[in-house]
Amino acid sequence: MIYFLFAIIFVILTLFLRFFIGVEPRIILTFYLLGLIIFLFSFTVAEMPTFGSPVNPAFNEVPQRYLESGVAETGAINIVSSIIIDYRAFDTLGEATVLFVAIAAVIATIKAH
Amino acid sequence: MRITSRLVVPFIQIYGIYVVLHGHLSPGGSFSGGAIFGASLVLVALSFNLETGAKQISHQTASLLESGGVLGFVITGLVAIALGGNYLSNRAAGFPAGQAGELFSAGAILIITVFVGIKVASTIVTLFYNIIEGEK
Amino acid sequence: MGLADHFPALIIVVMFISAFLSPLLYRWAEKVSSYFVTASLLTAFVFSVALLVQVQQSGPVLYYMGGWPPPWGIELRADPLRVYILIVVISVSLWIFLYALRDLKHELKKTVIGWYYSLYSILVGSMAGIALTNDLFNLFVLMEICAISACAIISIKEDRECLEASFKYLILSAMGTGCFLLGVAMLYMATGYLNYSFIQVELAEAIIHYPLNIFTAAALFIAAFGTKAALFPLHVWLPDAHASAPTPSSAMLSGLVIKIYAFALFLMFYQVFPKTMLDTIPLNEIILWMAALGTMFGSIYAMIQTDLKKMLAYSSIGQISYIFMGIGFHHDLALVGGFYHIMVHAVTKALLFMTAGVIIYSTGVRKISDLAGIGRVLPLAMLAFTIGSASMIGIPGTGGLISKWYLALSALEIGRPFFVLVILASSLLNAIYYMPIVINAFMHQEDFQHDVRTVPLFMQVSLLVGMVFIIISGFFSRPVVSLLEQAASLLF
Amino acid sequence: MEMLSGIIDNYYYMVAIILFVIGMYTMLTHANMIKKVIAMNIMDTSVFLMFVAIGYTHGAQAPIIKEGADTIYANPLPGALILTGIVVAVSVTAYALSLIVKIYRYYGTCDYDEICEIRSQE
Repeated sequence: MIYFLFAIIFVILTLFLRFFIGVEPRIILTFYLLGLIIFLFSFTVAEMPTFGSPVNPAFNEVPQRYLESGVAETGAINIVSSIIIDYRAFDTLGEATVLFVAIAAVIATIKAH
Repeated sequence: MRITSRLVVPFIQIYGIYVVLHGHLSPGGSFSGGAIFGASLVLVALSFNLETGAKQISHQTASLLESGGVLGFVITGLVAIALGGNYLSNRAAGFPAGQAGELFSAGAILIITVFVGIKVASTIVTLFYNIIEGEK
Repeated sequence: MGLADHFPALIIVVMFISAFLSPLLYRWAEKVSSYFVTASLLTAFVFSVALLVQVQQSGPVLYYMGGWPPPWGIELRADPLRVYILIVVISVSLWIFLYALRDLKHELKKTVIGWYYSLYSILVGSMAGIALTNDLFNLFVLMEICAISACAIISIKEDRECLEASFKYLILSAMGTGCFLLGVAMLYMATGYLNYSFIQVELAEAIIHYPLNIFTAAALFIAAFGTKAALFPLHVWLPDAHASAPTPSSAMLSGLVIKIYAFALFLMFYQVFPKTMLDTIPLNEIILWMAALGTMFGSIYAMIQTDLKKMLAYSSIGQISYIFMGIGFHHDLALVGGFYHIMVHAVTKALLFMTAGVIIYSTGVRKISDLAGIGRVLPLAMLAFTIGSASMIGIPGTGGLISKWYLALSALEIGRPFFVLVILASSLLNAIYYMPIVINAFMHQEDFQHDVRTVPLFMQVSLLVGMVFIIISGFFSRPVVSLLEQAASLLF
Repeated sequence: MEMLSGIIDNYYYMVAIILFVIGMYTMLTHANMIKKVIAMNIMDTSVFLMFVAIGYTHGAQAPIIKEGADTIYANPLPGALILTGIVVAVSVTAYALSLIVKIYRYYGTCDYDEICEIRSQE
């Protein structure tokens, strides 16, 4: 029953957009396509761990150790700092390298042309 | 405009340095602090003109600082190997940790933060000047 | 703890240091900077060979960055397959760099060569990192480094086509990394880890609670790496980018950069997603069919090209599909074939691009129809081209045959003879567009029309090295194949 | 209905996904290069939003440890990752913009269709 209702609303919306507002068919199609993609994604979203819940899988022993013994192990009370520069310092090295590459690329492009 | 920026720029720079140095104590850190410092130099160039801005920091120094910042980072990591830890290790390699919560604590974190801060500030300045000059 | 324990980190760091120093060195001492980059490439090569010896002796080497064990820190992992890829990357890039030393001088402005060295070594470093890292977010950062530096070595040439090509490449690879990061977010959400091995263990359980999440992540990964590695329907950026770039960049991009992403996709399939998942969803089939289409269409597109470098670029699309086929068969012999093809194609395609570079350097000819009779003027270059195209087609005595042989063998073994037909047909198509060039070059009656400059010794030597290597890989494939067989048997 | 309540619970992720699709669509279909770069940023930002949302916990505080206080802290790892991600996105944007500056100098336009037209005329 509810699907039938949705179908009718869908048809009416299409006709309304096309003939009363005068939107191009191509644009309507694109929007429906995007809507379809988002609809498919929404199944995934509905299945994800609940937002903000303290028991979701991301909050496992990894952040627990960061929070409990981060101060003792690194000496920094800002845990985010201790992660980016100590636990995952190689990421930050990569990040500094990305900045360097960007500079090198920009200078190379600008000087070459 | 010029007077305002002349008034404001020193404060922005001090704030940037503060954010960099307190990266391990408060929100912020090398990237935000470096960006603030770099933005102050860009502000000078915008409110006066490019030449005045370029006097503050020349191209040579900027590119030196850039390579120097990253190299400092890499070498800090290598020092850790020399001290007997793994690459980029901090406590395990024996960097002095100090008292948690004080300014000079956290060993390698502070050193790396300063290097990355220098790097980010010089990156922003160099990007700005290079893209402006490319447009001419 | 000696230096020997730190090889995985040092290989990456050596390349990065050379990248940071070379623009500064170039400003003060031009000669020194090129020696410096060569020396660091050599150092990295020595380290990676030493790493291979370590791995052979005592099993996979795990390196904890900063001394933090996973899942808290970043882990580098060196198992036989990864070290094999590492050695291929570093040795081929060393060889291309020796060629580039002479070639760059006439293709680029003098002021940017120092920056080219820097970008080149960062590209090598990031590819070594992709091969070694065992952490998803670290992989993202390294992929981004690789993407920017790969675009930059295209746009560094003073030519407006290069700008457009590299912009297209940049946008599409940014889309790829965006998809990849979304996939990482979904996996992190469902498992709470970023380390490959931990995710694989955790996913076996999480797949019951969050199946859609994980399928979406897998689909996003295929889209991401497919875009970056030019899997058939996502290849649109490749021909422009690889054809317009300076020759060493083309050799680098076609030879190594697209393969490293194929390898990353392989790692996702075999070291991140659990084995049960590949049995339940036909992810392999998708890749297999895309690859089969790619081998055919890549060759068909290549046939209608008039520009030599563009033809080589389209041929890369066909050849990368063989590697994806090797991943998609889900069989150990196919893996051996695919990975052998990574090495063979890296060398062959780099050699072919170098030949094209030599031809352009010495005569200025880019059109295929103008190549008639060039064999008598540039015998060495055309000999290299002949051997390279023989390897592309898979003529006995060249490395190309070995990989195709193993692929076809595994297709028969899992009972899908259709793909043997695909491999045969695409070899035939390869022959159709490579052979006329060779025949025309040597057999044409009239003399060559254009002026000819003498080719520098460095370029000739590097062509010779490539030729010798292809022949060797055709006759003495046993050591590499046994290494790969041993590595593949660990996976199944 | 179970699905609907799931989406309402996870509205934050849903917004991120919608932004991602919008960004990807704009990036692939618009001819204007500046718009492509903006769309690229939207796409990256959407993923960052999603990552940060994973780290959120109801009633938690920013992960700066205070001695003695008994509080719940948010998951620090996604925040740390996103700091890295933002810088990466910034550098890609900078490089893309410098390419656009140069392309504009050659063609006098940033529009991909117009560039193709100019090239086909020559």
